Amino acid sequence: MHLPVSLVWLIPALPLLAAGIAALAPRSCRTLAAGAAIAAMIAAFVISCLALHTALADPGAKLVANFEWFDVGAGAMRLGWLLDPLTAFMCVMVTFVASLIFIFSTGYMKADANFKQFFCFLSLFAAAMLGILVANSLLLLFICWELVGLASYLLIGFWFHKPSAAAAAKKAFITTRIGDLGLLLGLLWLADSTGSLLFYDGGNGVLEVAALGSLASQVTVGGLAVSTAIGLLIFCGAVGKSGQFPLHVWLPDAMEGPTPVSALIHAATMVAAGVFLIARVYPLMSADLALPLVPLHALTVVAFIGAITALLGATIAVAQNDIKRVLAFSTVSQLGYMMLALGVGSWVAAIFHLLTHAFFKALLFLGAGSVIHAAHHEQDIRRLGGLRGRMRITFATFAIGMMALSGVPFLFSGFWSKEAILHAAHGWQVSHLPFGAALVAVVLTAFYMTRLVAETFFGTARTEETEHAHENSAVMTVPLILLAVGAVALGFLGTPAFPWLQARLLGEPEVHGHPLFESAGLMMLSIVLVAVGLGAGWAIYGRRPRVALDAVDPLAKAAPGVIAALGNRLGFDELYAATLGRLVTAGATVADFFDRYVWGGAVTMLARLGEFAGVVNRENDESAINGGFNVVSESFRDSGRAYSRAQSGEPQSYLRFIATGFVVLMLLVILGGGR
Amino acid sequence: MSSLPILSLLVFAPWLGALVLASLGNKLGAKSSRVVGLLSSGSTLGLALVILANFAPAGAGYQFIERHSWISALRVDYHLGLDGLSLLLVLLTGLVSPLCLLASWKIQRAPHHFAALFLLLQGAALGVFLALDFFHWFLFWELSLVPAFFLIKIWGGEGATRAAYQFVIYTLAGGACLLLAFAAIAVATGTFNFTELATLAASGQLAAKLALLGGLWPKVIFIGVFLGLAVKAPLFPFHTWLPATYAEAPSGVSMFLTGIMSKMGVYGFLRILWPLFPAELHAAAPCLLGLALGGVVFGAFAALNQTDLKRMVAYSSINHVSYCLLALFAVAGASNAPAATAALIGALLQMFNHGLSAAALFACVGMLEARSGGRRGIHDFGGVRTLAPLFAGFCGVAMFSSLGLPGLNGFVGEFMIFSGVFGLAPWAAGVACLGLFATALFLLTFWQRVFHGPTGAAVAAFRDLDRVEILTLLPLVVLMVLLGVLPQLLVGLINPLVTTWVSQLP
Amino acid sequence: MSPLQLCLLLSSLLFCVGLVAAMARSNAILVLLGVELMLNAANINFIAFWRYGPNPEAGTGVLFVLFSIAVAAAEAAVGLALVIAVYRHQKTIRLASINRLKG
Amino acid sequence: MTLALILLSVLILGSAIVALSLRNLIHSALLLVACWAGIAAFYLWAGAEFVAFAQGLVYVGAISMVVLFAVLLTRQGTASEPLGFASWQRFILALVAGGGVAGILVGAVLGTPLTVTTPGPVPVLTVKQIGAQLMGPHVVALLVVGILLTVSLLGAVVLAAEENVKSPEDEV
Repeated sequence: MHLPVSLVWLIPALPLLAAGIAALAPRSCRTLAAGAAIAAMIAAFVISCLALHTALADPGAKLVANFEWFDVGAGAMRLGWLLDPLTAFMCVMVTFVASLIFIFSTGYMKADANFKQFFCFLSLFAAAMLGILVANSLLLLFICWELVGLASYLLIGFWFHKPSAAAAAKKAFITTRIGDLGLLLGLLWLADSTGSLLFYDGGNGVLEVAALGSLASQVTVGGLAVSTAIGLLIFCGAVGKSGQFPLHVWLPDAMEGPTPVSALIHAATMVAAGVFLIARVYPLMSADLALPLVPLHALTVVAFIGAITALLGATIAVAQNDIKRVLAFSTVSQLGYMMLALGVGSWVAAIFHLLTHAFFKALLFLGAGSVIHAAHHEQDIRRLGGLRGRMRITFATFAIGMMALSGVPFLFSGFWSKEAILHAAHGWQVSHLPFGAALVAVVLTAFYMTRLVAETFFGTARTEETEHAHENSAVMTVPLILLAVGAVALGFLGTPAFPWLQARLLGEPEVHGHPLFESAGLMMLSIVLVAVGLGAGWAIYGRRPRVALDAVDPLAKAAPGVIAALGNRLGFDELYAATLGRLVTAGATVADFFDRYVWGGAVTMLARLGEFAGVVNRENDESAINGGFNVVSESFRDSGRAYSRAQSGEPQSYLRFIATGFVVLMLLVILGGGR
Repeated sequence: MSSLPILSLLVFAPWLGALVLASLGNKLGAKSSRVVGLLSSGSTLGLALVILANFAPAGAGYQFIERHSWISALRVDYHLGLDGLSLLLVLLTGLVSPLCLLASWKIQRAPHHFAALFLLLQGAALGVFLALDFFHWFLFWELSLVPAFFLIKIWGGEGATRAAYQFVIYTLAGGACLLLAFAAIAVATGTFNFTELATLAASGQLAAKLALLGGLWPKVIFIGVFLGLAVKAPLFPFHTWLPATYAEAPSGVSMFLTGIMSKMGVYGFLRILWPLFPAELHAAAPCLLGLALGGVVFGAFAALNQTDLKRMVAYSSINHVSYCLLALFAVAGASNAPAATAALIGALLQMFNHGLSAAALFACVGMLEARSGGRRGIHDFGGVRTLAPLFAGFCGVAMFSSLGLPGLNGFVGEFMIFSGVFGLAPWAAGVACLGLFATALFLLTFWQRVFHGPTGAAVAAFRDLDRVEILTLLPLVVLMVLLGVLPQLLVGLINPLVTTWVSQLP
Repeated sequence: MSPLQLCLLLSSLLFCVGLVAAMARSNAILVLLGVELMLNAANINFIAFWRYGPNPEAGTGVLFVLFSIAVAAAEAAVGLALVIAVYRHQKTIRLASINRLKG
Repeated sequence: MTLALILLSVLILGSAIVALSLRNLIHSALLLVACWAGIAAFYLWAGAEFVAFAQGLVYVGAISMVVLFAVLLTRQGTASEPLGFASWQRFILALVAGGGVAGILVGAVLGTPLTVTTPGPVPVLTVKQIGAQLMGPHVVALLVVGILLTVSLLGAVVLAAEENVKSPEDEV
């Protein structure tokens, strides 16, 4: 059974419908809202599977269904739907993970008063993300992209009565909007130079040969090809959404939202959008690769940003004490990997890692949620501990997620996808620095994940709440188990020996595997590095678990300054507050000052031209502007008085005026030469 | 619609209502006078819908024309007509005006006089949108000031008297420039008729005739017309009257001022300045583009620094109207047909959309003000969303629409403006992005301070929306979503007109 | 210097004498007399131009002067009557104190 | 011929200046009679006999009498008050303005090249001719002047008449 491409819109439409139902339902209809959301998501999953089936029938084809949105002059603004293996794989992943997260949420959010709203927002979030996936138009993609931003704003700020949550929501929206403005400009430029925003349109789309050729052949400022400039602007959007350096600051704060939201943001929906966007427009990003003379390739920037982010995220994660914050920085780091993969030219590796990461990161976050739920909203790993025995399922699944993320060899999906990225980075001709950074990040990743697990699950319970923690209900554990299965199994879709996933994504009908030993050297290296990370982590945190609540971290004892700086997230927030924040505040103050005093003052000056008045007093805004009008009225009154003084009632003075006037006029005539 | 003078009916029906209210108001009682006011105001919407049903969108010319000789000595005709642009604004007036009256439902002080003055204002605005002869166009234009003045002065806040005087004197000064300029035009050409003048201008004869006046006259006339319109719109830096006026006016009137009256200025730019002075506008375009950008950026940043919510929304209004002007000036300054089409469609959409979203925002601030006993400082509230979730939801939709979130109406217009401006003046689009950023920042700050956070003691007695308030906001919110998803509903009306305009560009 | 110019000079100076009187004197009667002198100066001009003009046979200047004298007579009568009326009300004919039309 | 004109001018201007600068109104009225008589003589000199007679009758005869009556009727108890600063100021301003006008006029007269320089024969204009002109082409003007004179006569009488009948308001 195949899904016609003209029905692809059903995938985002069903969750949207569920969101609508939940929005309109009365507050008390909790079951209806949650049921609608979950049912819609599962239905969307089924349709996505159909779509995948359809797409795999001819992996190389781009199935499109375009339609007109509104008229523009003689033509029209056209949008469209797209179905190819990339879309289909992503849709299946998102709907699957989201379904599980939704189910988990029914347990996690059980006690919340705004339960109904939560499912409304969740459905909207998922719908927007699915919209990004099926869009065949950069404009449609941008629309959904912004809706993702809106939904994330609502969800991060879901507990809006907490000032920190409200602030985090605003920060996320504003930070990503900075990137979005770049994306918007790139979109405008693209529309202006190609006249279209459709990706594929029977030869006229922006990702097709004709448009790419013309974009790459034009040169703009700084000798860049137009395609490079547009690519970089679009990449700005991805940097914002995917939490890349230097706009990564919102992502760790985003864990102010309920944990299922974090899981959704970090795994399936929001941050994945940036990677997906670059993968989607990859033909455009890589259009300048064929040009040898351009000063910069767009993908080079992507690779370096990715590498910096991967290293930065992993480093900061080492010193975080909040369980969700550690995971948040690990997301930053992993997204850096994906960007690195995109930058070095292996977008399929990026998507492969995106898919596997979605599973194990959702697993980790839901596991963390499970812990937090059980421990009465305790998130500080120093105050947890010893949960291994009390929460067996959570521990087992969390450990699987941790090993997948660390890249423990062979069994776990993270190993294979990370391996693909490292392989691609190794083969990159431009520079080996990103490869080096990625290797360091591998060690660090294994290290901080070991620390996280050791602190949380081993040792003894360090607070009373932790003491009384117990395993959660099946609503919350079953999703964990399902995700754990995925976190293991998914890796086998793309092993170097049988890279089925990669081949399908690339649209190749045949799968060409390589024997494992071809890349055995690199693989051995990464296995060793993982082992080093795990071993170090276990040596420092696992062998002698923390006993006291306030015991100093062993690393902090060794290098207090470094750890403190890392714990403070290297001061990026402070830096931005001191620079950008100041700049904006200063801009606002200046604008307001200009408005109140300079423009208002100009009006005043204009008004005072009629009168010779000296002293400017009481210079506040209101009196300045209105004073100006008063002055005008005054001067009218004064001149009126002067005229009335001239009306003396004395005919002789009138006569004198007439005589003088006559003289003056005659003089004018005579001197003017008019005779 | 063969012989029925439907446009005259449209203009004078609100005035008829005003007449009834003014003469019978005391006998009617508060409630029934409110209802009469609402019905007369709603007549515009009804008639506008009738017109919409009979409107031929494919025709770019004027329709439903009424033309009668009036003052033959001056060659002044009573001349009404309607094209896509006018229809758009008439629809907007029909939608927003009754809601303004609904938002003023709780006014206790002489409600019949309030409604009568408001209806006068509404009729004058409709007259401006439909008149095709300068003479009575200007009558309507200036007549709108009189009721506005009294509405602000009598029903406004503490500083209302001062704000009302400032508003009237400032706009009157602009109007005087306009009048003198048109007197000079009439001397040079002997006609007041917009269509005839536009034809003259298109063939280059207008410039030739004005040049006969000699010297600097053509430039002076252009500047006079420009000043009159720029003050009304307002174009930066002629906007200093606006924040105080919008802040002090009662919120129903603020809704009308920002929703409809600011459009009168933009309408004037599109209907008068651009067709009559294409060459001058082209020459001045880089400079004017700078001014419009100044409005976009300064407006947004100045809003960021406001603590009075009404002033903040007022500045956002400057910012949004500047987008329309930005598009127009970009079109006047460069030639690129597809981009010009996009920019003009965007500008027209933005006029309509801003009318909806700004009116909704002012209504929301007015409701906050009504609940807090007149306070509207950004720090006076907190946690309102907990107590009034429905209100928070409606206000949120209005805010995000104003912020240009895709899926709501604001986005389509702004996107088309940006897309057009980028094709005409890329640097301007880049700079204007700063305005988008600051808009998001101050609106979210507004939202965060007022609706989020712990519930403050000051707002503890807040209640959610009552029936009248829901009735006020619901149509706006529904339209925001509807037009965000299906902009073709509006674009279909204006696209042929814009296509014609663009085809006449040099 | 031709006789015509002399005549014109005479009339100009007479006019100015009348003007100065009308402007400077405070007595209303003298002001009126100043005005009369200005009228006379105008009459001198008419006669001079009639006498030295291109077409003296028509007699236009003479006729004009006759009318002018008639009007001057009427003006003097009404003016002096006004002075008397004002005097009766105000008990003065000083112009400086007759300023009730002051704005 | 020219000498006669100059002498006449001196007479006219001198008497006018002295008349208008005297402080005694009776004296100035009498001097003005001399001035008007001089003007009449000028008309005779110019050959307009009829006008000269009219001047003599109207000005020297009638207007001078009216002036004298007015002077006598408005005689103030103390004939004159001291000249204050205000009157001096007014006098100087008047001289300045009048001097300006005189300068302009004299300049205009002297600066204008007049085409007729030699006086022609004295034109003959009999009383009969004047009468024919008045009753012929100028009859309308003559009628209007008649009406004007009648109206002004009535007006002068009404204005100058003593108001014996008091208005009802005054009685209350």
